Amino acid sequence: MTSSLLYAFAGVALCGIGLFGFIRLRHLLRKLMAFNLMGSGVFLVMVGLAQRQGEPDPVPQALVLTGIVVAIAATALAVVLIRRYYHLSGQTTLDESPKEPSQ
Amino acid sequence: MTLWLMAGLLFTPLAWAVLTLLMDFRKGRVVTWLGMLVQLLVSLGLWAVVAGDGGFHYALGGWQAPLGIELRVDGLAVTFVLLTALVAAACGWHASIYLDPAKSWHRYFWPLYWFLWAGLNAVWLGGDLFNLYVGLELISLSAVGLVALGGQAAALRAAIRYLLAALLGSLAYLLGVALIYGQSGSLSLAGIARLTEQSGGDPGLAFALMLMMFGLALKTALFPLHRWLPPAHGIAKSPVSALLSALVVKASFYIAARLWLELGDELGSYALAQGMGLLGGTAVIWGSWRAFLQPKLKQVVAYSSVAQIGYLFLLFPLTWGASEAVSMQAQQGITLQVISHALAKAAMFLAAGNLIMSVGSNRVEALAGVSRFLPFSLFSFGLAGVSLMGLPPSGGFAAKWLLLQASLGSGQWWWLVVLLLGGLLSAGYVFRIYRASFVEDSDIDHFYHPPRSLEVIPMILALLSLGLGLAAESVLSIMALPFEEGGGV
Amino acid sequence: MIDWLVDGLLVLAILTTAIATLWSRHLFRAVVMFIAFGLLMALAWVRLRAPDIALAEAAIGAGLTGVLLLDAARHLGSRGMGTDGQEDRPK
Amino acid sequence: MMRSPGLVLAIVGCLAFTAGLAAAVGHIAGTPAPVSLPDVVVDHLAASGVEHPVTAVLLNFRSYDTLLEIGVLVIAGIAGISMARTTSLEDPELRTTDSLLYALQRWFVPLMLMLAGYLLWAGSDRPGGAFQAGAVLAASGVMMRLGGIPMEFLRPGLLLRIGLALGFAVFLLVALASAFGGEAFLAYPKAFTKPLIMTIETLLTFSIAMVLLALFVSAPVNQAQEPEEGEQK
Repeated sequence: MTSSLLYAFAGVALCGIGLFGFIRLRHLLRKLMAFNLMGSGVFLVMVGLAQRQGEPDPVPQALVLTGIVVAIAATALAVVLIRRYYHLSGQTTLDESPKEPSQ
Repeated sequence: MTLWLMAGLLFTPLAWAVLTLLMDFRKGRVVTWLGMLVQLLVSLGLWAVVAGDGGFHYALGGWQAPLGIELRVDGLAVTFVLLTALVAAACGWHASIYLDPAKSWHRYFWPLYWFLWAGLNAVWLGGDLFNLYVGLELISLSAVGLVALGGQAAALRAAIRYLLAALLGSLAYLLGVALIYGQSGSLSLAGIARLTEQSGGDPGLAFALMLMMFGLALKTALFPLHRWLPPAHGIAKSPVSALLSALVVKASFYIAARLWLELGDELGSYALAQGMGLLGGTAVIWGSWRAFLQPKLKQVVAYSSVAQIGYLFLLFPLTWGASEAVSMQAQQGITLQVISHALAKAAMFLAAGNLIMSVGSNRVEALAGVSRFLPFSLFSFGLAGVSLMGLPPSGGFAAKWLLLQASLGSGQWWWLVVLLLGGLLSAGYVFRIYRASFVEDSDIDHFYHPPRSLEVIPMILALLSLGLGLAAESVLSIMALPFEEGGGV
Repeated sequence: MIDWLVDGLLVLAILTTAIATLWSRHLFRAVVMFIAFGLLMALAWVRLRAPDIALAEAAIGAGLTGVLLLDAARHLGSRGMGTDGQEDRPK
Repeated sequence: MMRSPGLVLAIVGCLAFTAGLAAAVGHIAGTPAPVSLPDVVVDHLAASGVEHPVTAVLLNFRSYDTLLEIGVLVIAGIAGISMARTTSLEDPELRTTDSLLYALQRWFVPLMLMLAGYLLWAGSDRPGGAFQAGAVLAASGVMMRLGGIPMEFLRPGLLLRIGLALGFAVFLLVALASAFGGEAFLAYPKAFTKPLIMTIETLLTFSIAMVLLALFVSAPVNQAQEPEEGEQK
């Protein structure tokens, strides 16, 4: 077990936490943050697993850079959509009826 | 020659996206017409090249896989490139008349439309797992932008929901890619397929394949992950709905199918294959039933997409562990189903747009009496419906015939139930629209007449979908072409 | 040995801030936690010998996304407490 | 707290997913990768025109990914500004009188611009490059905007759209020219590889910053409706 692998397992945990948040949280900004956490987890798995021998591997590093840019593009677009949606409907969730907070 | 065609195919949509971004809607429309022509000619040229000489690998930047990205230009890919060119051109043509140039935000329709087209081509030709991810994101984000265009609350809601589902799907796919790269050290699909063939199955890779299948099924809106689709496809402008239903959902399915056919034998399992098929079969019945109940016209068509997508997932059980001949039949049937559904569903959404434009309401009851005023669009809708029901001589019939044979050939008779019931149910929701439009006691006597060209486009698509059954042999022949092996160590 | 300690603590801190991001009661605090998470991720990338990603994570992940979300959280919190009351609901 | 069946299902599902993923990672970690891509990258580094392997992968070996990825960014920018209904960026609410922010801005913005320049320049032989530089540039723009500097170029007009697409367009033109001049789409001619990559990176930095800034600016919503340019009131 190398320290890279430790980060890969941290990525696994992040994926789990992020997925749970993504499914259960209803506030859209929180969902978005859960998505970003999950994304970071995937990136950690990608680099940590590929570098398990300890040597840096430029290919997954480049892929993660690309992935980060795609993630910020999606996040920024989502923020624009969510803010405009809130402006028009006054809602911060996708629920049909804005009553009865469960969980 | 091939070099020019490939460069043209990859370059045109991206370049047109930039060009139309700098223009307003009217100028963008004229430029787009030119671009469609170029794209149609290039796609046709590439199709002819592959039909003549067989498929090949195309190394981008001159770097061979696994270092660089290789495109896989084979018969299936160019068939879908050509299908995309046809359907996207039809939808773009329709949009250029349908959309109101006076609304300032419609200028952004064209760049998003071209980016969408670029993403689709990238996916059909993609041979690199990560490149396919970027292509998927290109498609998803431009599709979300198209749904949100106009920015009304309901559209935004549907767009946000769509975006979240698409992002989760892509992330699951990317996680699978991360595992596969960790295991094999390569991103080239051809290379990975060769490696797994040598080393046999591997539980880590099998989990990766499952993750990718989940992500792609979510993006394809497979039951029960379909709930984002009807709002998004229902609320978008009709040409956009047509693009989304006809092409966008097929892109993620196409990747899933490619992965399955390359890696499924080693990494798949009977349970996974049957499970996917079962969900697909449920989607056919559930989607058709929901379509029958929808009060809004476009929701009917959107739920019909959920049902028709279900058929595609029969690919998994029908090819797993099946003999070469049966597997080929299933693949051909699914290919025909993709093509005929793309043509028919685009025709249906465009015709639905015309009908809604004509009566000024999107409710099914509001169609009362429309049969007297807009028989042409209604007729296109019906012809497309014939293909969805799977009646001869439509492409839908040819597809279901092949699937039926494959089911019997592999001894999985239970899929026959799905095929038969699905056809009957789809007849139900198509006739419901017809009945509503033939009601005579309508109190509205004023209908808006859309321009004639708007009515011609869905008719052409519907006729193509209908005629596909007759030309099925020649369309499918290109799939069996020899493919240059090698590439992607 | 000391390396393992650093890595272990860093991973622990990352997971803690991740959980805090999702389940802080106040949206604003959640976003602050998210920014902290981004900075810790940047450190993790340094430890993974990926300085390019570390720079990008600090600038994009923590910096820009953080500002974007802070701005949005302020906006969504400004008109009353939203309609779903995710923040102001007692535990 | 109510325990709904949905919650239980979500917990079980997420735990199963995490456990499966951990098992898969653990299993894969025990096997050596059959292909060692880092070695292949090192072998071809000399032919890539840059000395830093990550930059070589991003802008040469896998440049098609990068091209499409900038496309994704431009799409987000387009979709974002299509939502924008801002009157003017001189939003009085934003004009801060905070002296701390003012001082920060006074000192930080030039520093950040220098940092962006350095990152861009460093990219060819050490960590850094267009993305990081673009992000820093965008961040300094965000600061300037928070400080109330008008930045008229961010109005949703032609200038903004040119700025959004410039880096992408140049990248695309290089790709096309290399296809017609050389062997394949995106295959740079050997002699010009380094200057071409540097040009692309510089313009990408600028465009990435523009997109991110445009998305930041178009996020706030206000009631004002203003016809865009090219339209009469």
